[in-house]
Amino acid sequence: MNLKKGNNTDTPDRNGRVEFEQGIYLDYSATTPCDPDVVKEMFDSYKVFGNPHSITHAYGWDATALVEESRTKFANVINCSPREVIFTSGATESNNIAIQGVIRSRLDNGVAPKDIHIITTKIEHKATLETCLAMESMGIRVQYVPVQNNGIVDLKALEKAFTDKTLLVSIGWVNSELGVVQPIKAIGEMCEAKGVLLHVDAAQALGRIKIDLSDINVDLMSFSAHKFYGPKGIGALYVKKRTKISPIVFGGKQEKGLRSGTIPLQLCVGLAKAAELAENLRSDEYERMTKMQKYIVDNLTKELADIYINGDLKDRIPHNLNISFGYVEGEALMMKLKGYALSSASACSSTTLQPSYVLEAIGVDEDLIHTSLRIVLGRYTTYENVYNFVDDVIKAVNELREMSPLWDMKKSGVDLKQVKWHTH
Amino acid sequence: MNLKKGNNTDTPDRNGRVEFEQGIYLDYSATTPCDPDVVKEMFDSYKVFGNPHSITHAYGWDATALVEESRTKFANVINCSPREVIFTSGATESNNIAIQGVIRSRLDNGVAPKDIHIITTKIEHKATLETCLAMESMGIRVQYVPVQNNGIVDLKALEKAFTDKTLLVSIGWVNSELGVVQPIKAIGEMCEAKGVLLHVDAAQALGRIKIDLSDINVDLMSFSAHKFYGPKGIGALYVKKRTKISPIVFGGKQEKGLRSGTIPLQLCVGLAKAAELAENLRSDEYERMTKMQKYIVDNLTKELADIYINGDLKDRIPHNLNISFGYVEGEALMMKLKGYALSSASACSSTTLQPSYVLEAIGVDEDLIHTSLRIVLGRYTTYENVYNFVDDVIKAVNELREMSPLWDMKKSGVDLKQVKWHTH
Amino acid sequence: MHKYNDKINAMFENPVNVGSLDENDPNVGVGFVGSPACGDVLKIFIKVDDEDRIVDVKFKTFGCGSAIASSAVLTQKVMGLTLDEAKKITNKEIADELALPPIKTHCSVLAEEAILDAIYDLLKKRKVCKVDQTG
Amino acid sequence: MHKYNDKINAMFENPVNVGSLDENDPNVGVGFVGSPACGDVLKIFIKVDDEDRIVDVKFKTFGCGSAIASSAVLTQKVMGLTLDEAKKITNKEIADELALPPIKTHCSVLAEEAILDAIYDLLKKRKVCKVDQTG
Ligand SMILES: Cc1ncc(COP(=O)(O)O)c(C=O)c1O
Ligand SMILES: Cc1ncc(COP(=O)(O)O)c(C=O)c1O
Repeated sequence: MNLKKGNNTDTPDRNGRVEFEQGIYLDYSATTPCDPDVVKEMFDSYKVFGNPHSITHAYGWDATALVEESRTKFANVINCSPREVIFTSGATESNNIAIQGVIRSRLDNGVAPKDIHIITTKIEHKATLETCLAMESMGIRVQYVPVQNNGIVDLKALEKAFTDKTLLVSIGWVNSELGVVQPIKAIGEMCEAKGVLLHVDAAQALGRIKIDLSDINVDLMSFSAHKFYGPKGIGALYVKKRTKISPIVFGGKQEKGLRSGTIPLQLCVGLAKAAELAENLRSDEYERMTKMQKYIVDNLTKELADIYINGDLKDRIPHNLNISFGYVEGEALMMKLKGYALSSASACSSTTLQPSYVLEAIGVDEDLIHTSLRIVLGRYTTYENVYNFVDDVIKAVNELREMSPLWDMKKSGVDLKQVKWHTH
Repeated sequence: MNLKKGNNTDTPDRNGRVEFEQGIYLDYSATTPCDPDVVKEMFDSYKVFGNPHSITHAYGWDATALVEESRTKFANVINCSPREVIFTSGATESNNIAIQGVIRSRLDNGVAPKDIHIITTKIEHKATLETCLAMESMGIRVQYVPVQNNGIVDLKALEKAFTDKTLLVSIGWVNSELGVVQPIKAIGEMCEAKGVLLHVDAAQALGRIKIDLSDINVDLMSFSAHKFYGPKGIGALYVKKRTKISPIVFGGKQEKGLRSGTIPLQLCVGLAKAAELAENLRSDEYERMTKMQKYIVDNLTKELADIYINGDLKDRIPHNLNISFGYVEGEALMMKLKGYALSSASACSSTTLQPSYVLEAIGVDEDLIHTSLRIVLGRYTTYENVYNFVDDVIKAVNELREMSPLWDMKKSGVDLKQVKWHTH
Repeated sequence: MHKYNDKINAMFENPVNVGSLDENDPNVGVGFVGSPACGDVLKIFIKVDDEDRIVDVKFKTFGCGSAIASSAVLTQKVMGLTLDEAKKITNKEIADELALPPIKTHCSVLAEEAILDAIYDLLKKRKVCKVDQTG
Repeated sequence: MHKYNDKINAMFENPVNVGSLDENDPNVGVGFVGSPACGDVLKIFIKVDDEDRIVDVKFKTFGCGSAIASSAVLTQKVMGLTLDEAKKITNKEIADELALPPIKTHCSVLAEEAILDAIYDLLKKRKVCKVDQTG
């Protein structure tokens, strides 16, 4: 585990399969390249072109067979019954079906909006938060339980949040910005004890941590293929049998009536293949990422003062590091790191000029929010990439601090908290 | 135009590119094979893998560029501004966004459900009808205007259906079962005069008839790539600028906030390429299909008594023929025509055992509903296929009539309408 | 059409006993059930000998593949049976023989009804004849 | 980070006039605007000669690429100007020079504010000095 530069020459056997012409990709939580083996399998499957909904000829039957084979493959990866898997267009749609669908089934049964209470956190993905917001505007009660400063859900606060009207808890398993891993098993037990449904957004989890649905009490779980080296445009929703849920989109009643629309069979093939591959590579990748993460943390903290890792350092996936580099603005740092593709929580890197609500929610000092970088390693990251990256970060941070008025102030002992800023 | 067996040896240049191992495919309205050129272009595009939503690096910018290029290509095909095109997962989702979204924008503004009136017909695709049904259950008023016996919307009845609360008219341009073409230009003029929004489901129209959005008054139009030799899992919705519409799925606010979720860029590339190709081939195909249709109609009507073509014979696409073969059950006929992939309106061919609501709605005699076959020609249909098909149909119908008790009765002059049936 | 098993396909493609018998023959009973609007009409002809044993049987069917196959199987099953034995044929026997998909069970039900109707027709005919003879 | 044009990139990568001047020099004015919480802090130092002409200018900036580029362009623009001329610099000039994307206009606004603040600082300093001298 004590990685030293130069003594880890093993590269994953999938290296060199994807070309990275625009620099070293370190943004594997935004999306992943579709693995060439997955692309190939999808490509080959285009000769099966029937509509799985066509029941009058072999083209339709073959299409159905391929869809069901894919469903079974995927179900095996997450260890549930194929009947509990429905295909969607991605995790955004899965989250919406889960949250809106469960609520709608109660509304359809005559329950008043104000008598429906759901619980989530402030650090969820927008696909969850914006859906909850829309539900609030319909009169549904939504409670946002606080997370601790390390980004982990406060189980006591969660327990207190339940009311006798609580219908659903929706929590992301692995947070996309922080990489922290929530205690889903414990949350599942709590929900089961309270008789409350649990929806888990596992978009960032598959391929990174073990997902075994027979081992946890979860009613709904969202997935997205492009997060695990599969194609964009397909996801899945696990719906535990007997879960009461209504559709939000209407039509030909495909996918047990929960998700109407022609089933995109090539994408199903891709999702299943990608999930299998991701699960097969998972533990080796976990080990590799753990070494890389340790190398980055050890070396950056040794060489640079005033850097802070956001999110728990233990309860996180090793793939993700979210770091605040004091006195250095995140976007400028990314521009210095021209050879790398990264993302930042800085307002300057967003289209909205709003800094990260996630960092805000875990209480990151407002002076530090703009100094954060998200570094996400993945399947095609090599040790060499990591060694170079660390050297380049150190150099870039030092250069930017040289031109930072805040760094001057800090060196001369000024407490930035006491400064009266001229803001407009 | 006077096609005779044997004297049309020209085959479309795209023949032989798709293998039809399961028989001659004559179900091009259910879905189409993805054109090999489209598959190839998508396949090549997998090297661009960034998330178009990633604005901090070149992988994201390249992805955005490709998405926007695809959007522009598609907009050029339908002659609108690229800003008026949003990508969806298919026509089912497009119809849902259009209908639910327009209604939701009014509900969001405090309009009461009962003060919202929408108009559609009884022959729409389920993606429209089921959505309208769901809207009705929310208290929205939905009026189903009758269509004439030829399947064409009765413009007078439509005109009468408008009330001062009418918000939206939703009509399919080309009916998927009948192939009839609705007078969208006239309907658009009527809607414009009334100040009512018009949504057109054009899933079956693109590539078959000219779509020029600058020439008609339509506010929303749905498309689905797999209906025009593109990939499954992507569609589009044209939203005329300044149309008031709210999203139905919430998240990262992609596609102007109207359709959240990571944009599936490979599918966008496929949709655009397929649309271009379909438009380029459109008029040649139209001519070819017209000849084929005429050959089929001429020969079947010459050789077989008691056959009826459903839907207007003039206002239809030449690709589609929906025929009732009196005294012969549709599924059995399909089974006799083993070498062909067809669909039927028979209850026996559906998963629900409900016969076609479309044929019912245009007043097809209940005795004939079960005798109908839908024959849809397409890009890879050859003249030879058609010649053989006609011969085989004639043979199959005669064979089945030989074993049909109804055919015996008809021959001996019994009026089936007067028979008292022993039904259970 | 559904994806049928080989038995149904084979029976549909080469159905035995298609045809008709002389309806005016006093030893022929005709069963006639279903309706065009429901999508299947089944007509079965049975001819019995003096011991009420079925010695000939034919059918004509308007209906889907399962309906035709069920009709044919019915004719195979009743051939050689006495009327009393034929009465006991159940739809389940036919459905099992063809391994009909559940959604097609009604085809076997119709076949069962058809044979009962034919037997009824025969008995009715005889009664009328008897009345005629004794009257 | 947005996809910037070459001008912004070049100016960010090789910014001119980074550094600082002696704040205690009576001919040096310091502009200091922005806040860490807002994501940009700009500090500009101008040094004038006897004719109030800017003869030296330096900056330090905490901020995004546009903020750094805007700061550098500002220093280029004011170099050699009199204070009266420098006062007239508008954010638009800076934004135009760099072809800033609209979402980054605030960076040029901050630059404009910085130079005004520096001039103000200089004038304030002099007034204090004058008061001292005459008092
Ligand atoms: C945790 C999480 N949920 C949902 C989503 C949305 O997924 P999709 O892009 O498939 O809609 C993402 C990724 O963007 C995510 O990271
Ligand atoms: C007229 C029409 N509308 C909508 C649809 C649904 O399209 P999709 O399969 O893309 O959801 C279809 C095809 O099934 C159709 O024919």
